[in-house]
Amino acid sequence: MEISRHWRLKKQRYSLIGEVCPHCDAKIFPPRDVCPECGQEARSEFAFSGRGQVYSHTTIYDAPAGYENNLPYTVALIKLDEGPIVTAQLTDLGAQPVEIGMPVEMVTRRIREDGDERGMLVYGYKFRPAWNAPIK
Amino acid sequence: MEISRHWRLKKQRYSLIGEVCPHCDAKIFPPRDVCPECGQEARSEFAFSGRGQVYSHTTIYDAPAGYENNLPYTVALIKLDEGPIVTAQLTDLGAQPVEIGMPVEMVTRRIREDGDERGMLVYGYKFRPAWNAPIK
Amino acid sequence: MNDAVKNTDIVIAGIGQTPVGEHWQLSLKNLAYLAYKAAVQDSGGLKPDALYVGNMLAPVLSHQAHLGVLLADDFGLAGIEAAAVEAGNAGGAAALRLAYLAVASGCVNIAMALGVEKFTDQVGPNVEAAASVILDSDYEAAMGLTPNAQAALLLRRYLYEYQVPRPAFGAFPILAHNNAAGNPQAMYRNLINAESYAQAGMVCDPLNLFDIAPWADGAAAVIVARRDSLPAALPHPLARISGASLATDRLALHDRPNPLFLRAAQKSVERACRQAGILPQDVDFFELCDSTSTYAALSLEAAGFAAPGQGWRMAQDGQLALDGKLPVCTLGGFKGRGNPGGAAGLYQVVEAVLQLRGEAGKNQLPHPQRALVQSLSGAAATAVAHVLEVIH
Amino acid sequence: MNDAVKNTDIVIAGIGQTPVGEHWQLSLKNLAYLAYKAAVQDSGGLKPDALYVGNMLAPVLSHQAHLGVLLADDFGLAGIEAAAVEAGNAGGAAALRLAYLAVASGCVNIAMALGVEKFTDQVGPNVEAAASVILDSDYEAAMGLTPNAQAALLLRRYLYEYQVPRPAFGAFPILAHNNAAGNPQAMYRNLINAESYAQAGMVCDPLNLFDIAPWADGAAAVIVARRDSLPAALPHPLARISGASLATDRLALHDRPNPLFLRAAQKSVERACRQAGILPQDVDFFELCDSTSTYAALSLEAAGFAAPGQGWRMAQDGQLALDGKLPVCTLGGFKGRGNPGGAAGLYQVVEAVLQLRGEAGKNQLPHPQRALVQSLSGAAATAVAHVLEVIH
Ligand SMILES: [Zn+2]
Ligand SMILES: [Zn+2]
Repeated sequence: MEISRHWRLKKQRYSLIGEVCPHCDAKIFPPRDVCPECGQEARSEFAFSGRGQVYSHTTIYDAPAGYENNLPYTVALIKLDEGPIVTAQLTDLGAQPVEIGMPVEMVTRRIREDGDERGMLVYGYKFRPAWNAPIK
Repeated sequence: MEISRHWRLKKQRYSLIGEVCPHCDAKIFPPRDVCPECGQEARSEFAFSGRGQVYSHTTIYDAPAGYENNLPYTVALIKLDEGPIVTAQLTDLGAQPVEIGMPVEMVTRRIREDGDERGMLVYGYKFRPAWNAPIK
Repeated sequence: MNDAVKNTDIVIAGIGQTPVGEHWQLSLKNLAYLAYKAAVQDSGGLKPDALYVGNMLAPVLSHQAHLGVLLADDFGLAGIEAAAVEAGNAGGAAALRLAYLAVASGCVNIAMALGVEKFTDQVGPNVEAAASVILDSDYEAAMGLTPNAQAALLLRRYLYEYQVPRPAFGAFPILAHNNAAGNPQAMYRNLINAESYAQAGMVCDPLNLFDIAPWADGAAAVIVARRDSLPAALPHPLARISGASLATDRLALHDRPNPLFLRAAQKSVERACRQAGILPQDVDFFELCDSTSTYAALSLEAAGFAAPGQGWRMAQDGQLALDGKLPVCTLGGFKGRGNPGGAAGLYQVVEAVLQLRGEAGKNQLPHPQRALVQSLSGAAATAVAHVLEVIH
Repeated sequence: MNDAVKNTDIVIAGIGQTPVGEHWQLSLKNLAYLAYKAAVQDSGGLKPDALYVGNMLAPVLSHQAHLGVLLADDFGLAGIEAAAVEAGNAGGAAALRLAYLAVASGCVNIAMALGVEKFTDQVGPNVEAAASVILDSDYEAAMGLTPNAQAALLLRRYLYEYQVPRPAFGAFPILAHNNAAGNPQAMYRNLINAESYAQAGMVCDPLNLFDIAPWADGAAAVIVARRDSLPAALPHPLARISGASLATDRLALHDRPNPLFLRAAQKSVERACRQAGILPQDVDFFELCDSTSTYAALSLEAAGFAAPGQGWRMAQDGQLALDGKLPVCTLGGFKGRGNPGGAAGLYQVVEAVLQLRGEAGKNQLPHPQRALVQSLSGAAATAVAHVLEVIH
């Protein structure tokens, strides 16, 4: 029963809501108590565009409990257009091989398989190839 | 999946096998790496009679996960005839109120409700009133 | 200035706490940050070189370990020394003991001990099961025993051996709620009385709902430094750590020669007092651990304030009240403030420091000079004692 | 005798370890006891006043916390100071850091740092899920990331940025297995080669089975004391702790400005070497952390033995071998010995001490004087460094 926890995270998980530092304008995701750039408190909400590029990626063949039915699945570090890097699964890959620098965009998908049973929110952000985006 | 762990404990859980210290003859339950009486290593097996008396007891109305279906249940400290005290559930109590000093004897019973699902050994020692035992 | 004050004294230069309660909207990190920020601000801006985090259950309840790093990072301090300390319900107090050792070693200038617990990531039976990890897993928890049930076993035996009238134990929670009423950080500020105590629902017979401090979310932090490393002017008196000690007992109740005597509690108080050069009777108040009514009585006995079997009597005639001979739980104790797991020990220390500084508000004792703080985990399997003295 | 030797030196007076492996028949307590007993015996019978236990996952895998008490009790030492330290895979090394601080403070005479991990109470996916508690639970583990997958993300980026041929990383596990062949305590004493490496099954692309040190059961212990508190005649040379430090980085990879540079590793080595008054280049060997091949390379870079992007080259031409310029993982490292979680850091220290004493058997280096031991947790979110020097 981890409903309260996932309720706390729902803006981040569903809508990629992070923060913008009111002191130095740094864009922050995930939210933090203190701005990593200037050390002051950062609590203003900021909605990220959900667009970015693959910074690195790995395909996992040996999964932790709760993720076994997804095997193999791909987790990536995504550098968002606004600056921060985020850890997320890739989805809708089709036959296209994943490459560093590949443009991606956020979608909302099921993340864990055993969610219902433990009362958890199991949906959240993943990223898929953004075919129309210009490669920078 | 905690099969290995419960396999390790099965002699204790099913048969109340403890140890006797080869150095000072102390009877030890649960087994320990070092004799609590003389500080030397104690590794000789010793089968306890399973008879003893209630040292203290509590009836639990607010259970941890895995024990909810037993509610309320009674856990006691049992002073075994051979000396050591052991923590165990009481069972087969009927209408008889539990009292400190009450003679009891060991039986093997189901302990947890969710055992099968987690692959655990769920049977082990409980104690029941020993109606025929003389009260010391 | 006190004659014995030395530049090399190790002092508490800052304290911080959050209200104790059900903080559904705050994560473990958020809670810890609030305590961190309050302590840094209280100290006039000292930032720690080392962070020792006391926590009991985050790996089990929140699937989160590595709390030293998690929090140093969240506070914007990534780079500093940071690690988590686990000693059950006494983890926060153990973190303070380690912070004290770190500063005493000369290797660390400013250390923070921070306790944090986030229970409300889970509910009900899962929390009870999680809390049982502090027991002997194979031979206590596996039988369905819980930390509260341990205390119930002890109370039943205590009532039997010493022929104590059951209602007498109600004096502990009644006192705790009384004192909590004056503490804005406390969870339960309502008054209770003998009648409501007698009617309270049974949790684990003979312990009822009022005998057991409820698990609750919270965080508390303390900044420790050598006196001569601090700026000259701090906005408040310093509290010197005159004695610090941690002692252990056999883990399982059934392995103890006399379960009714808390040997680790005795040892920890004895060692801390010896280091401070005092007797327990020399303190002005005693922040004891009333995680259950059982331990309030046993702790008084272990510390030597009462003979075995007599601790409950001290609660009967007002001597433990704020205006009594030995005030205890002066800001509500575990029962009134709530029991924030691995943070509890640091709440006790923060409360003691508030008293020593004269900042305890409605519950202020008249000019206390010296406190004894006793933190216990479970049936005092771990016991931590600190002697604190105010430096004027 | 070395000129710099002082009576106040803090030394390692005893070491103990169990073989690393799948100890189905032994409990966590049994494993810890074997290491404890070996260390006490090795020290000529010194019993610790304080016990600091490094452990990563017992509360999750074995439903058992309160390990300080559990073990002190099992060893027959109930009463002494004991607490558990959690810093992920570096917990054992963190326990040694705290033992060092405790002895340096003058408050503790004989301290033991003991690391123990019992993985085989659970199997497969549960162990992977449990190990992920050392990551950021909300933003890393929740996405299905694991500690090994973190290392895979770093390796992929490393190969891309520095244009490294993928097979080059095989040199690390090949070296580790080579060295493990001479260590009777190691788990994998079979040799592997470039061909078997190329054919190894993928675990998390690009890391294969041979790039990842397997989690395994084990326990290791070290006794720490001031030199002048020891009996005159011990049956072996002492190893002085000349430098000890613990540093942290941001917890999540995605929060780091340059994930390919292990800043905590750099800081910990820098601080430990500064305390010892040496440069990293002054050590005779380097017990680095090869929990994955990735970290072997990155650790060489962070410590300053190689420029960023060049660490992998050091493994190509034999300079890391037992007869090379900078031997690493001299008794098999994580990959060859196995990765016993929170005990790993103390295995590294025990192995370094064996080398310094001249007790490393087939793998003995010729008269090494000084070792650098680097313990990492995950992607070096926690990094602990110790400089050890033999006293003749
Ligand atoms: Zn900013
Ligand atoms: Zn014996």
